[in-house]
Amino acid sequence: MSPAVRTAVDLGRGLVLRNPLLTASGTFGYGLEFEPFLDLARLGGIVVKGISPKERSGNAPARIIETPSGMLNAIGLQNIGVMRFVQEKLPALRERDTALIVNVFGNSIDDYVTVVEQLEAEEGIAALELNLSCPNVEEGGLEIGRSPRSIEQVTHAVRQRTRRALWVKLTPNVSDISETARAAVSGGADAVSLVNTYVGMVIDVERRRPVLSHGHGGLSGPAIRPLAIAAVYQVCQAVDVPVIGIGGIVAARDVVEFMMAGARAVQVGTANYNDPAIAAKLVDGLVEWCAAHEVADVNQLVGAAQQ
Amino acid sequence: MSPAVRTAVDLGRGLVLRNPLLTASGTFGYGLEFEPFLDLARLGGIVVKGISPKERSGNAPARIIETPSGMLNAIGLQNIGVMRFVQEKLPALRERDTALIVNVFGNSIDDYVTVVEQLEAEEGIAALELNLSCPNVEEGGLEIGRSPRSIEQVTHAVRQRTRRALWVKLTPNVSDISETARAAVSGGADAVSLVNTYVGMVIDVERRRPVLSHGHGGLSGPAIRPLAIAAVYQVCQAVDVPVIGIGGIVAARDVVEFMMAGARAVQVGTANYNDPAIAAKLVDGLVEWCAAHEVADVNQLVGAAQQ
Amino acid sequence: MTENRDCTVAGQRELGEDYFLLQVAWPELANQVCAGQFVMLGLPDIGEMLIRRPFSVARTVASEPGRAPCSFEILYKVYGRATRAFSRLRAGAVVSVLGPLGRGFWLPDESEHDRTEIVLVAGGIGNAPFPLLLQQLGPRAQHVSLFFGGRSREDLTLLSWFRERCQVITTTEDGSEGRRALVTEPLAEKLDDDPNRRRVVLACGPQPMLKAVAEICLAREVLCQLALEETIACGFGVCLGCVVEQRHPASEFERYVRVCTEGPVFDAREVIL
Amino acid sequence: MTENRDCTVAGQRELGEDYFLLQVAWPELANQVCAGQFVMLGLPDIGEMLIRRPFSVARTVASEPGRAPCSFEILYKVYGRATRAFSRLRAGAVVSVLGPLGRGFWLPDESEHDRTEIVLVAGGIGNAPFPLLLQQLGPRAQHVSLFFGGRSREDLTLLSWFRERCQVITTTEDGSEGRRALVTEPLAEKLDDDPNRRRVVLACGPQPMLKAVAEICLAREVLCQLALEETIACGFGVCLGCVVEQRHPASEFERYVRVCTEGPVFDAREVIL
Ligand SMILES: Cc1cc2nc3c(=O)[nH]c(=O)nc-3n(C[C@H](O)[C@H](O)[C@H](O)COP(=O)(O)OP(=O)(O)OC[C@H]3O[C@@H](n4cnc5c(N)ncnc54)[C@H](O)[C@@H]3O)c2cc1C
Ligand SMILES: Cc1cc2nc3c(=O)[nH]c(=O)nc-3n(C[C@H](O)[C@H](O)[C@H](O)COP(=O)(O)OP(=O)(O)OC[C@H]3O[C@@H](n4cnc5c(N)ncnc54)[C@H](O)[C@@H]3O)c2cc1C
Ligand SMILES: Cc1cc2nc3c(=O)[nH]c(=O)nc-3n(C[C@H](O)[C@H](O)[C@H](O)COP(=O)(O)O)c2cc1C
Ligand SMILES: Cc1cc2nc3c(=O)[nH]c(=O)nc-3n(C[C@H](O)[C@H](O)[C@H](O)COP(=O)(O)O)c2cc1C
Ligand code: FES
Ligand code: FES
Repeated sequence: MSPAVRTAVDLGRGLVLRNPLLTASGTFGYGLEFEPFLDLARLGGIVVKGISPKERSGNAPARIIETPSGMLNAIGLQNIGVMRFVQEKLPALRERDTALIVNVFGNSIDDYVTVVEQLEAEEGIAALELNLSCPNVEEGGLEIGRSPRSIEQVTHAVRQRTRRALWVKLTPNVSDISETARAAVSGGADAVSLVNTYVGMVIDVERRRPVLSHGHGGLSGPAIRPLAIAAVYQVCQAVDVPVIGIGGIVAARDVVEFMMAGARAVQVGTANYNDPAIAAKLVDGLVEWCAAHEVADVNQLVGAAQQ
Repeated sequence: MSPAVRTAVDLGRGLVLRNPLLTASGTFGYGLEFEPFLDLARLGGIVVKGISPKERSGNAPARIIETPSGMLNAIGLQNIGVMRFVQEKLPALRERDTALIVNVFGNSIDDYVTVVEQLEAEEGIAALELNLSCPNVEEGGLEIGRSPRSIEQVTHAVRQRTRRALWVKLTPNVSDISETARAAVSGGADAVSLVNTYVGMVIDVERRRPVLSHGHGGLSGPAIRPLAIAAVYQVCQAVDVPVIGIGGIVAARDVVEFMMAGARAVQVGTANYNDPAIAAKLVDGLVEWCAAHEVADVNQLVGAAQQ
Repeated sequence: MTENRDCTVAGQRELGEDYFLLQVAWPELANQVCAGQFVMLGLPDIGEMLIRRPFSVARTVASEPGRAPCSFEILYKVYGRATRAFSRLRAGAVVSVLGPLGRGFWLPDESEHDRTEIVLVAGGIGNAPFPLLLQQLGPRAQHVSLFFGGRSREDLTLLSWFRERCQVITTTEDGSEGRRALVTEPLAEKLDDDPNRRRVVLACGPQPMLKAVAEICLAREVLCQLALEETIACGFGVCLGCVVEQRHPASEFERYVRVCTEGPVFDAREVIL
Repeated sequence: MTENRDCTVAGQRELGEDYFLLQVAWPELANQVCAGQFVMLGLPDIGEMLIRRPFSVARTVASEPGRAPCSFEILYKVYGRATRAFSRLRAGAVVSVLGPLGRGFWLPDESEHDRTEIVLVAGGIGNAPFPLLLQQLGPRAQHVSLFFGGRSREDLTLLSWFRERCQVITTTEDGSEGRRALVTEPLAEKLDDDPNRRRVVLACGPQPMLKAVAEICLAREVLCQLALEETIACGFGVCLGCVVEQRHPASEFERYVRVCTEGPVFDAREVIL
């Protein structure tokens, strides 16, 4: 490891992360569960499980199934709700020396506003990430995230109520992700994160029905990485705010690939299950890659593959 | 193999295939190249490489790259053009005892009409498949296949000029594939085939640029199978015409999965490269599966997993 | 303490067709794991296996009798991609292991043991967690009964090992070993035989067997613990993928519990199968 | 005739770090393959390897001297996922093979042989197609010169085998074997030495080496054949993924030619590198 490589990245609105490695919402619990495996202070930041106004019990099982180089899930956004999050998780989390990003979701503009208002007075939150894109819950993020107009409305409504850095997480299940990215920016987003999962389904041919009780689910993992890279590459040409790349990262090479496509930071998701210390290992791997390639500052990677 | 399993499937407009196994356009050449490896008469039919009004030399290399459980390509629709196809390939193809489906593409309505008109007088073509969806060629299929209005227009224009069975092949790179499927049907399609490839990109981190000379390409293979299954499942609920399922088929189990999702027939693509005899093996595998599960007619599988 | 480690394969033995016994070197885990707990097993290259697989710890192994164990064993059946890949591992190979995980069987403490009979029920590869249980019971194991059923004789792996340590009642569906019956048949007879005996039934096996065992026990008010299976992605409680439904949730929010964390062993009264 | 087969691995030998020699049983192929032709090699389970990989046939092997060959060998270097998986194969394993494929080197016929000197140029693993070439030349091989370069001595696999059969001139970048130089240095000297000698240069190796060899030969009007590499998906001409650009296409449509079918060996004058 070369201490000479500068790793800090600026995500706008004054938020500078120690390094570009974040953990993706829903794949890192509330962060504290990973402390036996890694030092949270090694990471650029953590994005916690999506929070809704009220607690939710999620979908009936089965909720997950492996696919070729991927994983399909329909957890149904099970979470403890904003109140318990503030009471039970936040006090410990804000003691940790890492940027805390709270992922927020809802079924309506009101839901988003409710959560954000309840969080606004709390210390120790570096940014909010709006999940407008979850394909799992009926009448949920799905519709909002596919409509540029709705994206702009929700983003704008939240923007009015927070002084914090505001990220909008985009669904890839759209005809033109540049358009939805622009809608988020014009609504006031400081950064966009992409991608969320792709709508998929696996059928149990013996039982003649979808494996997941919910029917369809969201596909993540290395299978979607080429799709996510294309989305990041394209969005970077469409908007001027920082882009956070997500999708199928399992190795330092993948982090470099996302950054060269234009991402200022990345989030690692499904891979956390395979190796709960992977996010910290990727920080080391990124620094080593840069040192070996005589890259003095990770920001030099950002967009390097853009023509 | 049980001869007791009935395999014939009806794809509309009087076109009955011997069995539901087709080969996907662009992955099976002009069919004849596979004769050293399998008997074309074993298949339900073959879909030949996309034909345009004029011959095309395609994109500069590199044109392909492997991805996790998938393959990214940007061939650029290299083909010999409709005239040479009719002169050089069709005479031999029409002698073969299998349904011949000609895949057609163009950059404009005129292009499609030109090809279809030149084919109309020829004997031995069972159906036309319109590729409105190739993500590889600038100003190409891309735009047409993402706009329901354009889909309907092209389909309608071609419908006026052919008495043949007309299939429309849908791109999955849209917000709502049910909507584009309905557009194809209202334009006069007898069946819809889905999915074409997903827009993806791989970056060569050593050379700091996309691996493919074209930049982005189309993702195929098992990585996309869960996405294709979800698309087929959804489209089957939106339209009444037969649906032809495509995406990541490598085993008989996958054929059954697509049929249970609602597909009346399937196309096998990338897997032809790995095993040039796979399409025939899948016919056997499907029949064996049905025999082992006491399914007397493959049509009983169609939509079995639909609620 | 749960840890994530790359471990060396100490050896692998084939137990008849499709069954394998894999020995993994990890002394600390072998010394603290309880019967019914599991590990996540993967290959060190994440590109070869994105999602690891859960396996019960079957047994622990010491280098010499009387010494503390230095490795643990996994007893498994080849089903699909992952188990096929594991079956090719040889001594010296490296696997990635997360463990110990979950809540194992809870046993009557020694003072109560004379008064409580332990009855094990295993269906096929469901015998996997029981060797460790018998090891941990030591000499008390001889009073334990194991009802062990399978399709055929080949499914009853480690049978002679079990016979040396406890009372074994076998059944097979094809009659190739023991009674030709489902394992629940002799189990029900046993429970009816001496209905007032204080007992605890510990069961592991396919879902339909567990369901039948639970019904038999609940009907007779016999305590019953079930080792459940659900698809496991993380194994340590964060993905929320592995839930089962609770019978009497305290609130709507607590409707589901995680097999990997609250289980895999549950009281049969707690869960809806 | 090109065929697709599941074949048995007859054996595998490690040739120093990262280099392997894999022997595959397929008598018919071994008897008809020409130097420079290749096969697609995969695992029988498509789930483990979607896209097979191209490898030159390096050598053929007979069960006894004087007999017809019964198997062929592949000489390869471990780069990534596929080659790592192949390196684990042992005798008895099954691989899926498609071949023989492509157009190999074309040689001056026997009558012309006395007048035409054959010069081989290999960079690193680019030596792979040349053992077969020497086998096919038989006693004529002793007049052949092989310019064989690598980073270091370890890259010059099968060196003593080559030395027994032809004239070998070695270079390494680190000087651990032969001259410390790029292989193109002694090659250029050789060509300049006796400029009127009729020669044909056959080259295989990394792209920059091929480019340099082509320039050296074209500048001196020496015939030169290059074994090219491009990503190969099908290997038999249908995916159109493996093209290179032609120098003088007959029409815009013929701008690209397929490495797997029109190549992998091309006349240096035909292609743009
Ligand atoms: C707590 C627990 C303990 C287990 N202990 C043992 C044991 O000791 N010995 C043994 O042989 N088996 C055990 N299993 C089952 C074992 O995990 C599966 O057989 C294995 O995952 C199959 O993987 P595969 O790739 O070979 O099969 P696949 O082809 O992936 O699937 C075959 C079947 O295995 C099951 N399965 C697949 N992936 C998972 C997963 N991530 N989690 C759970 N189930 C899955 C599914 O039912 C699937 O239909 C246990 C399962 C659980 C939940
Ligand atoms: C006609 C031909 C003959 C060859 N003969 C030999 C030989 O005799 N011995 C030998 O060691 N190598 C040979 N190669 C190269 C060999 O195919 C690659 O080293 C191998 O594919 C690497 O696979 P991998 O999964 O280990 O590496 P990967 O991790 O997939 O990639 C490493 C590099 O290998 C190359 N590569 C990957 N996939 C392919 C593919 N499908 N087709 C072509 N190149 C690919 C790419 O340059 C890539 O950057 C030959 C290539 C060609 C085109
Ligand atoms: C089990 C699971 C749960 C998830 N839950 C959430 C969530 O609550 N909110 C959210 O924005 N994204 C959620 N995601 C999406 C991930 O944050 C990420 O966008 C996606 O998994 C792609 O990244 P990956 O391929 O690295 O996993 C979830 C993903 C998984 C696999
Ligand atoms: C190399 C390549 C070329 C293709 N060319 C065409 C084409 O010309 N026309 C078309 O409609 N689809 C084309 N396709 C898409 C396939 O027909 C198919 O829709 C896609 O590959 C998904 O199926 P698969 O996962 O089984 O490969 C091509 C795919 C590949 C991999
Ligand atoms: S497997 Fe992830 S919570 Fe249980
Ligand atoms: S590799 Fe498919 S055409 Fe050459």
